[in-house]
Amino acid sequence: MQKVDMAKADRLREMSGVNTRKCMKCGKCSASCPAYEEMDIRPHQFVSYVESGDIEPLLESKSIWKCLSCFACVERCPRDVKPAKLIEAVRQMVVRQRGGNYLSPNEVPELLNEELPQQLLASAFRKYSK
Amino acid sequence: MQGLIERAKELLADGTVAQVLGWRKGDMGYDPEPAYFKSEEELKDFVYDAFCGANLSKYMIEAAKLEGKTLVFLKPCDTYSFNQLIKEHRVDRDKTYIIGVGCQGTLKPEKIREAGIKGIETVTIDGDTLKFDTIYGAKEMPFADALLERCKVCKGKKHMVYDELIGAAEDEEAGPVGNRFEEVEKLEAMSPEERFAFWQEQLSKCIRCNACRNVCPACSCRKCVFDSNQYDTSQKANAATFEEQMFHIIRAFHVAGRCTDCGECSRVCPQGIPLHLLNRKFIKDIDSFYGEYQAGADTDSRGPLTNFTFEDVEPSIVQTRGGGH
Amino acid sequence: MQVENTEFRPKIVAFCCNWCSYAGADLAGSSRLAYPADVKIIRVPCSCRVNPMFILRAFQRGADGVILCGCHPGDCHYTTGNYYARRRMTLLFSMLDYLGVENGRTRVEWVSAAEGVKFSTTMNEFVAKIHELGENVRLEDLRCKG
Amino acid sequence: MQRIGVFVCHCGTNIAATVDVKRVVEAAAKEPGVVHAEDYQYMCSEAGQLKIREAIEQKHLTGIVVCSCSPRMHENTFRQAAKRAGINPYMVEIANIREHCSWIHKDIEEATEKAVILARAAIAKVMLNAPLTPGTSQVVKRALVIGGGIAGIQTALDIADAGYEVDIVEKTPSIGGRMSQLDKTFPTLDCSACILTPKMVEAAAHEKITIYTYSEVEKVSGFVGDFHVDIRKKARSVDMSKCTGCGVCQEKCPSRKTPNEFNRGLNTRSAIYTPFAQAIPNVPVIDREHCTKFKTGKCGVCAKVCQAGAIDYDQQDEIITVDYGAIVVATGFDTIKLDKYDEYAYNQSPDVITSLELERIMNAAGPTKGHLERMSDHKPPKSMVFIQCVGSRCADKRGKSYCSKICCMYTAKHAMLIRDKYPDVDVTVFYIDVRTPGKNFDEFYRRAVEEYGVHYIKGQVGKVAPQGDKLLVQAADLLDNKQIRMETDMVVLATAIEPNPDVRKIATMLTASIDTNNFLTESHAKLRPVESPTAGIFLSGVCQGPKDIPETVAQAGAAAVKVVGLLAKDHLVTNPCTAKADPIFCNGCSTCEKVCPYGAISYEDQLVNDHGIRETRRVAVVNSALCQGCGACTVACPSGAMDLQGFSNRQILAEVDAICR
Amino acid sequence: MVYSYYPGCTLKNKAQDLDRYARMSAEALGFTLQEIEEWQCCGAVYPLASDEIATKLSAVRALNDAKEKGQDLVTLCSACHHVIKRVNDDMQNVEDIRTRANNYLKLEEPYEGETKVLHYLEVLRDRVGFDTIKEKVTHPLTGRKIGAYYGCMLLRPSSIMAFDEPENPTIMEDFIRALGAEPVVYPYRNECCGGYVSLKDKPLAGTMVDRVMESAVCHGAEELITACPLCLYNLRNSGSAKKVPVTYLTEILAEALGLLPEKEAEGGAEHAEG
Repeated sequence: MQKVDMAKADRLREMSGVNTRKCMKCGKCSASCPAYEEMDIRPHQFVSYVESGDIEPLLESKSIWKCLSCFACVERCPRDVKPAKLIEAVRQMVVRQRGGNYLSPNEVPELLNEELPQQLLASAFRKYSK
Repeated sequence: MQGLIERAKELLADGTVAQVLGWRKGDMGYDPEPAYFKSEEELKDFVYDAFCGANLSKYMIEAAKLEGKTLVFLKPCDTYSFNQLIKEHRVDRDKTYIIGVGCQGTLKPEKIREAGIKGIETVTIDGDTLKFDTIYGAKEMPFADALLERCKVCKGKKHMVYDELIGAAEDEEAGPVGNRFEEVEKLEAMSPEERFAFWQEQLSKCIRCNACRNVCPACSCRKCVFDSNQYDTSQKANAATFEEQMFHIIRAFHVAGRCTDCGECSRVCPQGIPLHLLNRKFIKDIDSFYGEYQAGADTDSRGPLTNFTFEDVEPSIVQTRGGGH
Repeated sequence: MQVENTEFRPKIVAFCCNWCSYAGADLAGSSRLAYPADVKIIRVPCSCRVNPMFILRAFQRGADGVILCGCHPGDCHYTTGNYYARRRMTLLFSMLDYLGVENGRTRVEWVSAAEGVKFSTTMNEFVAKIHELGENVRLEDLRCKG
Repeated sequence: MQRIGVFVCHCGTNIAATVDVKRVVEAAAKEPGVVHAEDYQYMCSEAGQLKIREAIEQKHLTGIVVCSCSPRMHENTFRQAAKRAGINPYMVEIANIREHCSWIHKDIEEATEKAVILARAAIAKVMLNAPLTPGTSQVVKRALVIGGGIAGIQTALDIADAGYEVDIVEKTPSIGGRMSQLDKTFPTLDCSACILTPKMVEAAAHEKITIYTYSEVEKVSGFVGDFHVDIRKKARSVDMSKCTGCGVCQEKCPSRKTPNEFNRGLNTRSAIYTPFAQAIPNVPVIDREHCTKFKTGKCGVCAKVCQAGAIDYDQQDEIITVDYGAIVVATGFDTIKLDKYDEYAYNQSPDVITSLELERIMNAAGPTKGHLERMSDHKPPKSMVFIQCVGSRCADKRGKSYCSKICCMYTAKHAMLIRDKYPDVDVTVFYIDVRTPGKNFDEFYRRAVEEYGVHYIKGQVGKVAPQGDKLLVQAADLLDNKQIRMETDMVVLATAIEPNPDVRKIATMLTASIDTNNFLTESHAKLRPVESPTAGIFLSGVCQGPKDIPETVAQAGAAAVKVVGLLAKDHLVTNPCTAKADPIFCNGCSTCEKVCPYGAISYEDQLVNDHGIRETRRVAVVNSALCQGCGACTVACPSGAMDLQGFSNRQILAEVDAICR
Repeated sequence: MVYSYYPGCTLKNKAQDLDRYARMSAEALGFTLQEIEEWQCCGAVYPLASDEIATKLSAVRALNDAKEKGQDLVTLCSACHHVIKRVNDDMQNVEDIRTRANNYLKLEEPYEGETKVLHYLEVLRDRVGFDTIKEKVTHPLTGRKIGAYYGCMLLRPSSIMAFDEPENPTIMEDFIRALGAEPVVYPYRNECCGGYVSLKDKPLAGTMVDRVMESAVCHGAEELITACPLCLYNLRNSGSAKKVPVTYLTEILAEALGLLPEKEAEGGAEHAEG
């Protein structure tokens, strides 16, 4: 039995500015997504999950760490739904919760290499942690 | 002036005209009034000086119904009104003989009074100075200080229509003097509250004497819409301010695009309401929205309110331009 | 629901041309696109039928906002009517603004017969604007109140 | 003194569910002048109308107000009811308490209050109504059809068969339109040309039909029954009376580099050309933009080879003016430009084509003589992908908000034809929804799947990437929840259709209403689907909305019937709501004349008795046959002398007062 | 012409070449990049959530700095450009963000998106002109087949970035052509390379880089250029497919303008560094 959390769904809609009702389920977001194969819940599903208030699986989904915010789904969506913004909102919801960070400073030294540009660290911290 | 009388006599004598429309001396020397002259005899009371502010164009509507031609003396700015009336088929050019007369600006007697000159017996204009014989002795004041507001921003000394010119300025081609929109701009720069207060104060002075309407050459309707039972607006007592606002807004609207900015409305208002500021606002807007337009400059162009372009500004410009510009 | 007495219920007159905007309002109706009941529509054949006198009269009688809707420029049923209306209203609104009347109380909007959505959003926006401005006191004739 | 009756309609629950009709009746009954007020379930019904009639007769009513649906719906119904009861039909006013009230409000209190106010306004107005009598105007017994596609041809044929003269104006060199470009038609797979060509020939041969090809409507004035239309006959540079249609000029023409519009630019044509073999008229035109003779002055080959001496380089455009009683718009459609959809690589690979281009490729007279091949290397494809809804159903700025309606069916047709003729070609269709309402339509689509083995995958394509000589298609399979990355040889885009862009210009000339998508608006979406709200203008085919061929032909016939109904009348009853000048107030200033779009105002010297003063005055006179009742003059008039009957100053002010009370 | 210039963190550190070549070329082409004082890191990703303000402030400071100088603001790194252009759009169009950002910053005059944000390429295209560049090229890159790699951040969302056609851009190809080389158009030039996931998710980044590389190679590219240090790092270091060298677009610009004597010595054959 799925747990419906409309409050969280509303919060996600508010944070992202996405109107999930505009989706016509054409799947072009998922068709465009370069990280699709790595995702357990797919871009188009984010929209329908939020629409139906089924938030818990999204918060636990690994997809939120896979989305690149490359905006291919946003650019190509025929209904102007902007799934990437919705995924970002879920990610924000997770990292803002205590202990929700996906990247901690302790991990960093071992991930570094000589050529690694600063912006990679900056962007990873932005995306992965509070 | 003598030249004008002589010429009028000639035209009466040779039958070119049946009557002469000009100004007759008043009792005080500063209060001439429009009058018809039918004969040489009557013309001895004819006068033309800086106190002859009255625009005679509108009288020509009635003159068109008289027998024979009428000789009329028009100052440069009066000719705009006359032209506009030709355009509107209200006067009969064929029954009119126009002598364009020169004008150095017309005067406002109230200003003389305000300058403390009272009990005037005679007035003489001596160059830049006004000289008075009063019961209190001789007095004088600068000519310019007694000018009507409208004449401070004279729109030019050129006659738009005439049969002959007498005493016209040599600098006929000289352009307008001063910025006639200065006062409008000052109002526009105020806050809406200030503007509202300003107009509230001004228009509440109105006593609905209809002097503005009666003198206005553009307000030439046979029967005014405010005298019509159609609008339930006919001649109400002035119990609240709106009636005046409505009257003056609609009056200004009805003459928009037709008003030549002759300033007669403000000249005759017994309450001193600056009515020309309403008309000038329309003129300024018309100029800036639809291109410069001077009513009465010709007899055949389309007025701005009977014309349009596909690209005209939208009414929302009033909101978007902000302030009152 | 009992409307509270203290709540400001604006009176709004909407002049709509028969061919485009009135039909647009009909479409808003048949599409059930809500807008506040404060808006009352008067049908006129064309936006060019609207005399500035009508607008001033509405304000005099206590209207808080007056909106004029017509066909889009170029689409007038009578070819050119809305072009004249556009000039007239531009000048009138500018004059009202000059007299110190809040310039949001008057509006012109072009709404086609197919624009039910636009009609509804326009009316919602306009009513919101009038709520912002509050009651019309500057143009109202106190004698006519009651 | 007026005696007014008020009738409040429940419209079933449409009104009564939100408006307390009883209270409206009570409030209306208290209004001055109202002597009768009642409500009824359906005022427009026979029984409802009878109630009105009885009340008029029994209470000696002079005018009535019906509080009901929009006057655009039933004003005429109630006017006729009033007329039957013996009062002037213009003594009727409608308070629109449905579209403008009950349907948009939820709160009963609010809606009822508004309904009462709307009723009051209508009562205030009707109190000032005066009986009006319509005049009559002439009907020119000739119709104009703009556009020579299947819609225009069918409309013209039906009008002509009813015995009326009809002219077709077509801007391209031949009639035939989009249908002539199609190969086969669904769901029967008839050859398009085989069923279209006989119609074209019939139209050309019909004694009542005149066809102006390579011509455009330039200017329209007048009104229903009497339109005046300027038609520009563009210079063909070929004398139609001399040309025998032998085609030698086209063969010999040395400039052959012009993209062939008929084949959607897939190949080229000569500068002197007829668009296709069955063109009507079979007379070529010289495309002056691309003709060497016109560009450089040197050439003249066509004139040399023409034995009939038909080539005329000096021909000029000619403008003719013709009067019509009715005009039908049948301007059709085009596919949208795909520049904004380059994720499908239309501009990057010649093997990505539109469905209309595929029609030409499949057609025996097309650029590949009917062989299915890739435009890049002319090899036959082994695999093909069809992408649905390209630019249709889009909420973004790139495409169209509507469903183009025909794509699902023609894609099934293409898929089926390809699998039939080339069974070794693998065909995959990516769809969002398959929409096949229509007789034998879904069966047709199912046959494509079941009998022909076309793969249908639910999910839109995200990207088409040319890779080597293949096209890499990246899509989602929503039902299997997987991403598909497949190679294919050709991609066909079911491109959205849009009204011909020229239609906006035409709509403006006709003052016909048009929507934001450039579809012409019908007078009523359900009940008057082939009429424009502008009287005398009718709609045929896709200019009104997406349609397939049978629907287009049906609508073309319907438009023709409406035209015939109009032309069959000897006179038209004119709108009596015309302007009228009061000679007492009129200044004769000529201001009103300047804003009248119909030239309906003139001036004459009249003897006027103004409260005892008798004098001759120049006053405005309105020609009521020309006046259409816009009211521009009434506002231009400073003295208020000009007023509009039915929408008089006093009436509108009374409404304003009632609303603001 | 003097432009305010926002280099960003990486250009001051790991991608100094990108910065250096850009400045050198600018001087050669007649414009100056004036680095704004005390700029702070833009954050490298645009904060998408509607309730994030603090993370946008450094961009607003840079924008306001340019506004005060009355200059357009030029950026080079795709990420900085993306962030700053989008924040600027927020400051123009999103009232809530504008008000709150101004409340934080307490500027003398509120910033309302007045500054024009330009990418270095936009300056080359719209202000200098590719034709002018073509004239100033002294060492044309004749015969080289160069693929442009746009990535995602320059182009999307197109409504805000308004940089080029998002699905079929041409600006870098025109740029390559101006330098005398042959541009190679390949469909994956606007697909994401994997960006920040390359830190923790090498396999995913690898898949994506491989797709880009395969597409480029398949269409005949012998080298790639990019504007983004992260893309450059990722394209060079992730994935397992056959690779072609990747350089910054400013490097080939400087080279074509004859500003790299060391390249001349090498005969312009070797570009790859990693």
